[in-house]
Amino acid sequence: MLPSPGLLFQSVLDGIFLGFLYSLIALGLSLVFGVMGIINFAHGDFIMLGSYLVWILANSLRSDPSLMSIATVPLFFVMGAAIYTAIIRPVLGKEPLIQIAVTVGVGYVLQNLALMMFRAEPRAVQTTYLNFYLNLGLVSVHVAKLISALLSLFIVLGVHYLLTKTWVGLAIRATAYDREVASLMGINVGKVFLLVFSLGIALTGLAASLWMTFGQADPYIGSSFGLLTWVIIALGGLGGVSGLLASSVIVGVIQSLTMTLVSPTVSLAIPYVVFIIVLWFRPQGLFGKG
Amino acid sequence: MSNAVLLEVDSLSKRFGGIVALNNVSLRINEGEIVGIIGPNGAGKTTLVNCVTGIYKPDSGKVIFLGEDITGKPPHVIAVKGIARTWQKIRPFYNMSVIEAVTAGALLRTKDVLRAREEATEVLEFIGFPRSKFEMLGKNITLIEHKLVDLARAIATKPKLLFLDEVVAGLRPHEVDVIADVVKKINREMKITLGVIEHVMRFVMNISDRIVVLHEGRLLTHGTPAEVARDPLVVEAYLGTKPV
Amino acid sequence: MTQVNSRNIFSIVLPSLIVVLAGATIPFLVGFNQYYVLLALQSVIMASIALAWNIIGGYAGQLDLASFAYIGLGGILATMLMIEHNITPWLGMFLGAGVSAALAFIIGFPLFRFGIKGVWYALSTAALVVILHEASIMILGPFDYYIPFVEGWYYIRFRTWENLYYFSLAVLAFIISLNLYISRSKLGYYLKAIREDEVAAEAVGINVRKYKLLALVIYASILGFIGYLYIVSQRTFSYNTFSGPQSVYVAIIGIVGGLGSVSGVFSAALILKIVEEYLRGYLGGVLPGLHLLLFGTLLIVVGILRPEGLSSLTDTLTRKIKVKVLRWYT
Amino acid sequence: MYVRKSLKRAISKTMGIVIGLVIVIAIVAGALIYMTTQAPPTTTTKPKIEKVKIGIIEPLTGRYAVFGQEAVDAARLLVDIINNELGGVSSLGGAKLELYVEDAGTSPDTAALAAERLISNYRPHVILGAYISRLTAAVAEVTEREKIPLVMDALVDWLTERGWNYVFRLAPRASTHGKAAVDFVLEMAKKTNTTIRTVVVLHEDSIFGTTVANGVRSQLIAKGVIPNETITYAYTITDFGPIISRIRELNPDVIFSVPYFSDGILFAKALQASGIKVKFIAGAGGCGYTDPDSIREAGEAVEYFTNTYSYNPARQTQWNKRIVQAFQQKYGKLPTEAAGIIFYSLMFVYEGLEKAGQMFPDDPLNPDNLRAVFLSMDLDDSNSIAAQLYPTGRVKLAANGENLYGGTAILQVIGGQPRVIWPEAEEGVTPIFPRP
Repeated sequence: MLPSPGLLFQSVLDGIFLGFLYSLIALGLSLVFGVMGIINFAHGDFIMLGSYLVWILANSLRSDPSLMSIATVPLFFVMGAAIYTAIIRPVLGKEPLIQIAVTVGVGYVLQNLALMMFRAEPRAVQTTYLNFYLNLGLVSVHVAKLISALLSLFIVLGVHYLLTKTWVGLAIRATAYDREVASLMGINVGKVFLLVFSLGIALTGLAASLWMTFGQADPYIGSSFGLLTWVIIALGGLGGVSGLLASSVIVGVIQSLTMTLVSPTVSLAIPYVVFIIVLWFRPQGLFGKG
Repeated sequence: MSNAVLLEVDSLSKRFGGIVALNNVSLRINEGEIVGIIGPNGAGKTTLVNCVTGIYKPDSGKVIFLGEDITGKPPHVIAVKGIARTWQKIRPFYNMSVIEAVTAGALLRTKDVLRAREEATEVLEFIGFPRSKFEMLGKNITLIEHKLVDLARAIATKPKLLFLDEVVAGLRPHEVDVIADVVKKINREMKITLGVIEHVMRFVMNISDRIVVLHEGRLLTHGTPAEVARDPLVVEAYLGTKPV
Repeated sequence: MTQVNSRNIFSIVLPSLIVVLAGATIPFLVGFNQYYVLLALQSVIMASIALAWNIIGGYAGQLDLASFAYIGLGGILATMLMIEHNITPWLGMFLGAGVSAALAFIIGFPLFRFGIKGVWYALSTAALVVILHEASIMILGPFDYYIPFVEGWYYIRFRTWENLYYFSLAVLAFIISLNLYISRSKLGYYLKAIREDEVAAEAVGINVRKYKLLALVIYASILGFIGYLYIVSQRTFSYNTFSGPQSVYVAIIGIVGGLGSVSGVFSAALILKIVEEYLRGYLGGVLPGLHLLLFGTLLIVVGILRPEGLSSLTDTLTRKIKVKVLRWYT
Repeated sequence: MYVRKSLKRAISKTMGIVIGLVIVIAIVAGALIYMTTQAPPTTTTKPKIEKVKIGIIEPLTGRYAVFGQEAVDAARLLVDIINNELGGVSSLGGAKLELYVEDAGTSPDTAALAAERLISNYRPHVILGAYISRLTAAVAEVTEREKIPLVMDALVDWLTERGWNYVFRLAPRASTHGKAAVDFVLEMAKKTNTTIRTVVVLHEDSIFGTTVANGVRSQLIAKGVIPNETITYAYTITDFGPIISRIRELNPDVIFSVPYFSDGILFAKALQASGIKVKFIAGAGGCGYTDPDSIREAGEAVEYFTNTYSYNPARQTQWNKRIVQAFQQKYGKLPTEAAGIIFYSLMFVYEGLEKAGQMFPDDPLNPDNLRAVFLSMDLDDSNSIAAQLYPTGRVKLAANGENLYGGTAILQVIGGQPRVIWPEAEEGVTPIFPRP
């Protein structure tokens, strides 16, 4: 049967909202990879960790998860710094395979820590102020998703501004472009790396608190984000925030459409098929320069 | 037979975005000679070698080796034809032993690993690499040793033509002399024609039969070391580009 | 003396011979206690998978995360043929190997053609597993088969585990020999050169694309062959056989063991499997996920302190033994 | 060179000798052990039986730990009751039950290892397990070989269709769950003369979810109601948005939903948020919605949802009340079906042992005798505790080990509490249909 325009429109809208959240998740990862060349396979698991933290806080304070970002962001920033100095810095020079191994190790640790502490049951936050739909005739908008989408967009653009308009951003981009030159220019590369990695982790903290407004925490959600986020980065091509946003939305919409119109099973596979094909014919990504 | 043309580069050009790295450069290298290729930074020396050895595809022009057009062929094919090169920035095999690394080169001409290893041993001994360090892993040897291994790896492929890209850069004077002797030996005893890219004048002037001078992607001049040294153009080019 | 060994078959066959003979005694030593035999069987299969990975990951240095794509494809094909058409796995396993090899070629050719390496290679292989997982559901529906009980060598399926164990042991021996052979052959030298520096490898006349593809196809066909053994040791198979986490786990064994070190990877596979089972048996109920937590930590430590992995230990050990044996006779 | 060659030969020769020796010794040793282990079982003279060993293999780690851990809790409680309150197996001279717990992990290979380990260490007389069909199949393979009766608490239909001789299942199979959900909804619809035009079947795509959903669909069709759409998803789903949109589009009167666990909570919350008016959401398959954990996590969202249960915690029989109370005292929560299945399965085993002591006094624990006993038992509330614990109050196993009277209860979340409303509602409770 043919889907109604309403349904199409609705599912595209869902996809876009999802896409913006993806872009927030992907941003931290692509920053770390783009600037430091570090391949963080534990990125998704940090979101998982954040979700549990949000769950504990929100349920004990009986308030909305999105507000918990006030706590999670700084906390994760510090944790990011700690992890950088303890685990990432030692492997900076080493070959990618070793770096991947280490971050995979971190992921394993986080996942099973969560399993040991919270067992396998999923945890959802009771009180959210945002978990309702606004009915706008043709479509209806899930407010929690709308808010998190807007917030994500806002943050992503904010980071974009930071990168392009501020001195720190200049330093970061210079480092990304060429470490030697940057350090010659008197930029403390070590500091930049520390900042970027901590920022990346902090962003996952934020993403987690937005996610928990409508999602839930279980030890394995990390993996559901992990690979997909990489797909988005690959499609976006490194560096450009605009590319990142575009590819996130594309992935979101593809998933949403296939899920509504074809089948949820297909929707899991499609992004990866697209990913591999794009990788073949545009290794620099859909929106990458070159 | 010593002046048969081995390599002929015919009006080769290579652009990177706006920058013209090679501008219609033509030169020839004869069998058996040592040709020094000099020029200030950004003169296009390395780009030239990269185009000849297939790392880059030239935008226009021809590369003819032993009368065969090899323009734009992939590096491994060109290596089979008989052109080898070393690297300005060493490309070491950290997790392979010295002997293994060189054997990998020698295997180009034989399937037999044992033969290849024996050849590798000979090459290493020939260039005077300390036998005691043959079994050492790449990550445990010094810079000059890396340079030697790099060189041995290239020689082991039994090339007719070998490009040395700043082989003595960053070495101490007495080490430079060591390499100089080795290079001469390679040319004389192994009958390998050499293209030597260099900054260190003392070194290149001392070993080369002929010198080719590149400047801003163009061929400035060429001749014997003595001629070139006297050439005002060359002097001006070097002075002109000296950082003030 | 490496020069000499590199020539003779002896140094290639001896280790696998020792493994087989030592392994063959285990069932006797444990008095045919099915629990230990099954544990040995599972360790042997895991070691085989990890050593197959060693060819693409250890020698060629490509972080392949698709091992269970090939195991699943080859294994499920062989098993289906057996269940549906009563075709013997002796044939099915080779067909499985062929199909997996074909898949590897179809995936690998463009990947290497377009120069995809490093993290992007890893990700595409990871994506391959997900795709097969979903694709299999689309084709077969959410399937979950139990291998009907048929016994005998025609099906390589038995009530007790010994026979399957011996069969797998033989396969492992072959894979060990293959690894040792490759590492001493031209292919091995070339793959290692590619792992170390692709550009430099090209420059000494190595057709990087060709040799990477060759390594990938060998690896995939071995896994396609093992697939049936893996499934029959599990007794059941489903779309979950295409397991991303398991594939990552294989790579982890390869890395913890030490890239390209046969002894290292071999012992890593055994140790991890046995530790896992010990923890399941004794702590499983108490602390869920503890063993994986330990693996994670181990992985981090190895990555930071000992990138060469267990091999740094095992290699010195094997060398010591060699030297000892030599002194004995000179 | 020459030296090296001779040397190698030397190595090879001695190596050969050494290895040869090792083998010979090993084989001899092994053979000896083998013979001793293979000594003929001494069943000729009847020994006094002090204890009966009961093994239980459940997933205690990983995704399925939720269920496995509660099942083990239940088993511990029952063994305690049987040994202390019922004084053990009287027909075996008051022999006590002894429980041996093993973790099945999350995959068939760990489950098989668990079974082998349990058997080689303790050789239980009866084994229970292993909740997840894939794990149970792996276990059954082993118990079948060793001729150890396996009482299964996994629900997927095909487990009893394998021609296995020593597997038994009291719990209602997956398709029965589907059927029950449909019967309940249609019955209520008739009672309250609610019209049902559009029906959607929504299920997670594991083999379990699919089997239950098939049960739902076939029963619907049998009753002349054609489901308008079946939506399948993986239980690892993280966002129901698109599916909600689809449902908004279809605007069904009734949704038959087979959740795994976490997806159920996600769906309930998404549906609540969407404000879509669905007359009724009937869960099937026992997982999610009505168990305390789900209610805790989903809160308001699952109010008035129902789910089929392999166990009826509110069944008003003497023993059921007693055991539920004991469970709550010991663990501080209502038993869900993971516990319930173990309740009646283990009690059935106990009553079987009693009967075996009378039927086969010479060799009561012989697997074939036990099988004969299990198949001969015909239990109802009047003559059996197990039956009192069972939703339908009747237990009689067919030749394939399946309970002929398999049936489920249906629970509804009313005021944040799981209440039994079908087949007969617990006192003071009336089913809410349709949802207000």
